[in-house]
Amino acid sequence: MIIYVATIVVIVIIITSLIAVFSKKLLSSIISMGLVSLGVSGLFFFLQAPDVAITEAAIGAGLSTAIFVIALKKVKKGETKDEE
Amino acid sequence: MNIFNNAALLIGIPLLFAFSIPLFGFISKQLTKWVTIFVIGFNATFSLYILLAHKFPSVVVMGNWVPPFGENLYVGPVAVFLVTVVSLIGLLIAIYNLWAIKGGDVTRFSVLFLMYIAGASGIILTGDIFNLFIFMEITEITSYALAAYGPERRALGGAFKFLVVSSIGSTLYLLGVMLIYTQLGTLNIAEIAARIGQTTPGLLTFAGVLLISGLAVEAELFPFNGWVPDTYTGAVNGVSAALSGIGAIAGVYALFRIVMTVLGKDGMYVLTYGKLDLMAVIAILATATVVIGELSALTQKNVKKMLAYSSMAQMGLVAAGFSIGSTLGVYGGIFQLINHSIAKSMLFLIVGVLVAAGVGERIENFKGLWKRSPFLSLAFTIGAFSMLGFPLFAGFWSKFAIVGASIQRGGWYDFIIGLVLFASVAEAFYYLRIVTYIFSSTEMEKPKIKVNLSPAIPIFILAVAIVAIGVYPNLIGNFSMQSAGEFTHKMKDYVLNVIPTITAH
Amino acid sequence: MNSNIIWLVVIPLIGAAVSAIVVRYKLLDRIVTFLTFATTLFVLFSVHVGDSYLWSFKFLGTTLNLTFGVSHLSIFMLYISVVFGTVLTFYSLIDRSKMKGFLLLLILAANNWIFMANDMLGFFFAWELMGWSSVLSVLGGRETENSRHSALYYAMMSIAGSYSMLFGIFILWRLTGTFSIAANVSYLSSTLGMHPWWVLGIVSLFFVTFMIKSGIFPFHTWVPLAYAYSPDSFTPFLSGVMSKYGVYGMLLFLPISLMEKGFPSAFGGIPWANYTFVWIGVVTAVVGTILAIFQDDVKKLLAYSSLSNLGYVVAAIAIFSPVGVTAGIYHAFNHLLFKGALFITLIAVISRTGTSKMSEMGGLWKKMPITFFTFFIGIASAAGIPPFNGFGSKWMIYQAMIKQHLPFAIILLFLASTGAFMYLFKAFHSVFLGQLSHKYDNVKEVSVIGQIVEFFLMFAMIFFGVQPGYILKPIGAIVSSMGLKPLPVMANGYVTGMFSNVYVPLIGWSLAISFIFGFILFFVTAKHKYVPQENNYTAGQNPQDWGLTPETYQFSWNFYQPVEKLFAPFFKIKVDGFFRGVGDWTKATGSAIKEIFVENAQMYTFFAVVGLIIFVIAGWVA
Amino acid sequence: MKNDTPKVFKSIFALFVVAIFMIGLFYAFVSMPKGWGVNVNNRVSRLYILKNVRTATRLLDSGKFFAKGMKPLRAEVPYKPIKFKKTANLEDGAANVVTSIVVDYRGFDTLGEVTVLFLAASGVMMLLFGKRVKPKRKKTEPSLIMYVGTRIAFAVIFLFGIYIFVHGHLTPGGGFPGGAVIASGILGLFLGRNGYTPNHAGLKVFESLSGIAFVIIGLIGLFSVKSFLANFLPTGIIGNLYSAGFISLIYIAIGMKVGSELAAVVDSMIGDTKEEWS
Repeated sequence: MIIYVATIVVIVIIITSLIAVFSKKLLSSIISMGLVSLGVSGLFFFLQAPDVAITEAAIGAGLSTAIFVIALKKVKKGETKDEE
Repeated sequence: MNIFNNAALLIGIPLLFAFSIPLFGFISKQLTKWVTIFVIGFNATFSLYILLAHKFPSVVVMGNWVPPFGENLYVGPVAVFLVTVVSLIGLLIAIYNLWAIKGGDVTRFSVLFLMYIAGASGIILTGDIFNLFIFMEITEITSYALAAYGPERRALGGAFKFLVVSSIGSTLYLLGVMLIYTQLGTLNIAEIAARIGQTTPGLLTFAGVLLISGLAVEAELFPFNGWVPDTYTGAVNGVSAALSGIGAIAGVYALFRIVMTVLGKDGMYVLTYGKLDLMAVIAILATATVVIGELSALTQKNVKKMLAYSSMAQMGLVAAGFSIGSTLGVYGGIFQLINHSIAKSMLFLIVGVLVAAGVGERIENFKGLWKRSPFLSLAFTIGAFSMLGFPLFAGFWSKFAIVGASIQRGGWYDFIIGLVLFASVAEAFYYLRIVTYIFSSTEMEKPKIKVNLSPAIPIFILAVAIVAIGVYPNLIGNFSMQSAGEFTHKMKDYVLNVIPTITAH
Repeated sequence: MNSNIIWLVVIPLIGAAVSAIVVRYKLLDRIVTFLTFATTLFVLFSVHVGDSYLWSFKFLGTTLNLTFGVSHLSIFMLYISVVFGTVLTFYSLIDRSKMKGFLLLLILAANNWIFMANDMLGFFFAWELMGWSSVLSVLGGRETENSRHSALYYAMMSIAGSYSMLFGIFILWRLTGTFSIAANVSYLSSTLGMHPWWVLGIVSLFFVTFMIKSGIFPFHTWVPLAYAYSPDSFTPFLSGVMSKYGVYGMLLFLPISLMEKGFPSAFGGIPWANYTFVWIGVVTAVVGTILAIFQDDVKKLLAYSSLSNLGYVVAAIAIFSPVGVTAGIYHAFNHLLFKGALFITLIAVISRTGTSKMSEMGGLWKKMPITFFTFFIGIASAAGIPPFNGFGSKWMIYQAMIKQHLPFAIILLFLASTGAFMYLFKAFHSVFLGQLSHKYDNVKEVSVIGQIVEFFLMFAMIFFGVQPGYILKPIGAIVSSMGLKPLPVMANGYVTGMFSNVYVPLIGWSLAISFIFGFILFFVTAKHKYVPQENNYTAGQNPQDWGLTPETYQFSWNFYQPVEKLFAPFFKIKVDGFFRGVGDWTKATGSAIKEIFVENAQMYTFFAVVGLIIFVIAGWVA
Repeated sequence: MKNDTPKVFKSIFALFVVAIFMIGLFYAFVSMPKGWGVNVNNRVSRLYILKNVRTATRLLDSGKFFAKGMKPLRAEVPYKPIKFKKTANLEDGAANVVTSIVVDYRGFDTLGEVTVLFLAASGVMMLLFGKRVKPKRKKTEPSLIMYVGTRIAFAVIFLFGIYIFVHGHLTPGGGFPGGAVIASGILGLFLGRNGYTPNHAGLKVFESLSGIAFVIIGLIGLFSVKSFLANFLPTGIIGNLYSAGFISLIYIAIGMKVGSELAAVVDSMIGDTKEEWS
């Protein structure tokens, strides 16, 4: 059973990572990277590494995504300032 | 097993104070710089004590787990010697920073600078390849941040390039560590070194290549050294001095600890590369680095950028010395490494003072400097002459040893050293051009340059050190010789000290 | 074992340190420099042939022995260099040019070490020390920018030479395991029969260095620049003493060719390697002469003259016969003496007039008579006119060549000798004779110290011209120490058998007396009237109409224009262009390579990845 | 690569790089020892299998283990089963093996990792340092539900974070995830309240003190047990809250440090600053 779930998770990871690379919008790249982290976190759990899974979920999917979004917002603010 | 565990303080005390510097920062920003000086001074004194009291080789056990189970620091001749040099140079740069670092987040700068030196010491002291990675991360992260410090925009650009290239290097190194671990199930350098023969040959090549590529970024070898010119130019001068004087030592040490101790065997190399051994490959890279570095610096009009390219080339020369593989060659390499750190950090500090005095970084601005500040011009000349390897200056002996070792080895090393010498002529051109500018007088009377005590002390000490080593090379020559022994006789001088009962396969 | 000889190196070093401390106080600096030279000379009196000193220290993992030893050749060289240096620094006490005392003292230390070094390690160390201190000394001439350029040019040549020698030293070390010069030379002699080409290659690595230092033909390009633009009081030392280091080095290695097994004899019964080298010397002599003729800068003129004289020296010692070596060393000594005298008188002239352009001088003999006489004897000596010292050595060089049947070389050397007279006369005439320009009405003779030195030099040039035995005796000892049969030298005359029955000092004295007589006659009977310089040959016309400018009125303007036209096609060949071309090409390559660093993080990443991939692929394929 | 390079080449090169790495890694994993059928003792460091360092050291010192003709270890090493909540005075005492490796056996690495995080945070803060500008009011106020919800959730998240690091030696988790969870709770506060700023000085002091605590624990080990970062407390009974010696102490320090650090990073990222150079 687990092997099927894991396979689905892996497919999701691959698809989201491809989206992250090829997306034109940075925001959607960041969001899909968060999704990748979430998938990886699940994968870690299936591979019996709960410690790593918790860390990955908290940092990869949570904090770093948020920090990326904040950074993106700041960069955009700087861009508009330059145009003015 | 000789245990002299107090050497752990060389890492512990800087860490303790690095964590507490933000608290000192509440009192006064200037105080944090003094704390940095105090801590690095402690490191310098303690390591100097170990060096002079000859309390090595000793294995410092971490967490009371004997190697190869736990982690250990290896306090051998190389480690003590290089840590002493690193902390002494760090101390001098910290004294310089008292005057130079103004504005911005001084507290955080102090934290990062202190940890940069602690990280470099950690790289040198550790006896565990994963721990080496951790300390490499510490030095790299601090150096990105330090390189980005400063009011100029180019600092950010330089730091960013360093960040990108260096992260790739770290990743490659980590992959290499992983492959080694899957093969041997251990991370201890001594145990890996003893059992490197048990690995699958093809896999070892892949792992070795990954490790070397990762470490070559820090050691500034050719295809991996793109970050050097921009980062050195962009950073504040105190930081450039630290990058060339401290980071370079740690980088080269790590590279050759892996290549010569972990992947190497006594005398011959397990990791062969077709008909060449691995050291020959490094020799080729090193020669390419020297030639490219020197020729790029040749037409450079910006002194800081010129020094950066020259740094790259000098690291190539150091690597060429190590890659000869004989005791004499490694000796020359270590000696050259120390000489380069002393001279290059001094040159960067001088440029820092000059930039602050409004002289600027262009070569033409150095015209008639002799009239404006004899002290700085004399120091600059001493540094440049040491770089060029003129007698009575430190660089002479090391260059001499490297050339001698390489010709002694013979074969196509003759060709390599021929190229290196050709590049050295180019190097002589661009250094002597500045020197001749300094001493050629101009009609215009420009104001004299006042040098504060805080930058003057380190520059003076470094200049005196260069001349002292030049006159009496055994001042550091003997230590270099012991160190060279540790690299070239790894079973006798390294592995058996850590795990006395181990036998090599 | 005589520990005195180490003081020859240590005292100048201590003096240099003291001088560096007092460098701000110029007079004190000069006094310290002079006293150090004098002390060194005093110590030198207690040094004898065969003294040696061993300084062993641990380095490079083994015990290295720095050995000092005094041979016949080295004591000769030591004496001439230290005595000349003492005279020069005594003269410089009144000097106003920018010579730094501590650099000269460092060169002195290196000088003594080079001449005493018995091992290549110490030799190289001293050689490099001499190299960088002389480069720094060249800086600070009157024309700042030119002096900077020439120092840089000299430095590049010098360093390229040093590295070539370093390479050679270590190759010899690899082959023999020792740094001792004597052992390596004998090793080379013994292998000459088996591997002549290898020996030739290794020796050329050394000879390139020596040729660069002495300014022998393909490497002569730095000489005029460095001589002309160095500080005036340093130029005599550069020309007189420092050009001899190369000759000394060649003399150390030339005994290899005693073994002629390796190379078949070429024309004239000498091995063809030597034969080639003789021709290099001859070409240097000719090239130096021709180029000297057309110089306007008097220092440049004398620089080319030095070049030409060293060509004579090299041609002579390369023959490596008893007469040849004797003549070569003798000429080297003579060159030191007369070229030193010429440059020292020029310091006086240049410091008084403030220029070194001949077309701006003229008629100075009235204002500076003693200087004029010294200069006169100097050029007479340089041109090889009998009563003065330059004659004997040139004569012996021709003798040596005749003995080895080298007719073409002799013809060319004769030509060069004639040319030498041409340029020397030009210098003499343009500087001292002719009309005095009004701007020099207030020029004075040199101070008392200067006059003492000039009298001393005049005396020396005449003395060694008429009593050459005093110098030929030590040279005889040198020659025999090299394994050649020394010439029989008469007590105070020339070599017996070379001038058949003529007693040379007699010729000398009679010629000297007739010269003095001629001068007296000239002064007594002279009837001339002085016309202002601007008024002599325009005859009232406005010279602007003819396209003339005031400086072209001078009589020495374009002195040898017809000759220049004759040689014009040869000037298109420029050796200098080759070295500059190499430099420019290296620079161009450098700026091309610099483009690798495009200041773009993606590109750097790309390099790293490509490097890794090449690694990986090479690892698997191999 | 330069921007004017045709896209095709870029793609081909990218594929090439990826292919090389895939081949390398594939080769690596193919030639790696499998867990079954192969004598693992020949591959994995033989002594790690013992799980008992003292015995291993004894055997190591006797010189047996690096000889060529090696026998399987299990025959020589006596096997003693470990019982939960019963067995006392184990070598390490942590029920969570990962934790015992991370904090005890390789505690020095962990100290380094904490430092790496600390330095990264310091670097970010140094770069974003400057005079604080009062943030503009956001155009859209967070809704009331968001405001109240984040505050309630914060308490829960905070508690969960503390649980994770306090129970690090018993259950999966530890200082790093615990700290990260706390920091994400604080991130929630930022999102839910307009113009929320934590107490900067407090965060700094917290961060410093917890770091100092970690190092001081290490130094106590150095002065009492003669080894830096050595366990100087009794290991207790496996499975109890008060067990595994200093592991929980270190994890508390790490948790507080990571939490405050990440919160400070988020804070300095969100806050607007103006650069100032004297």
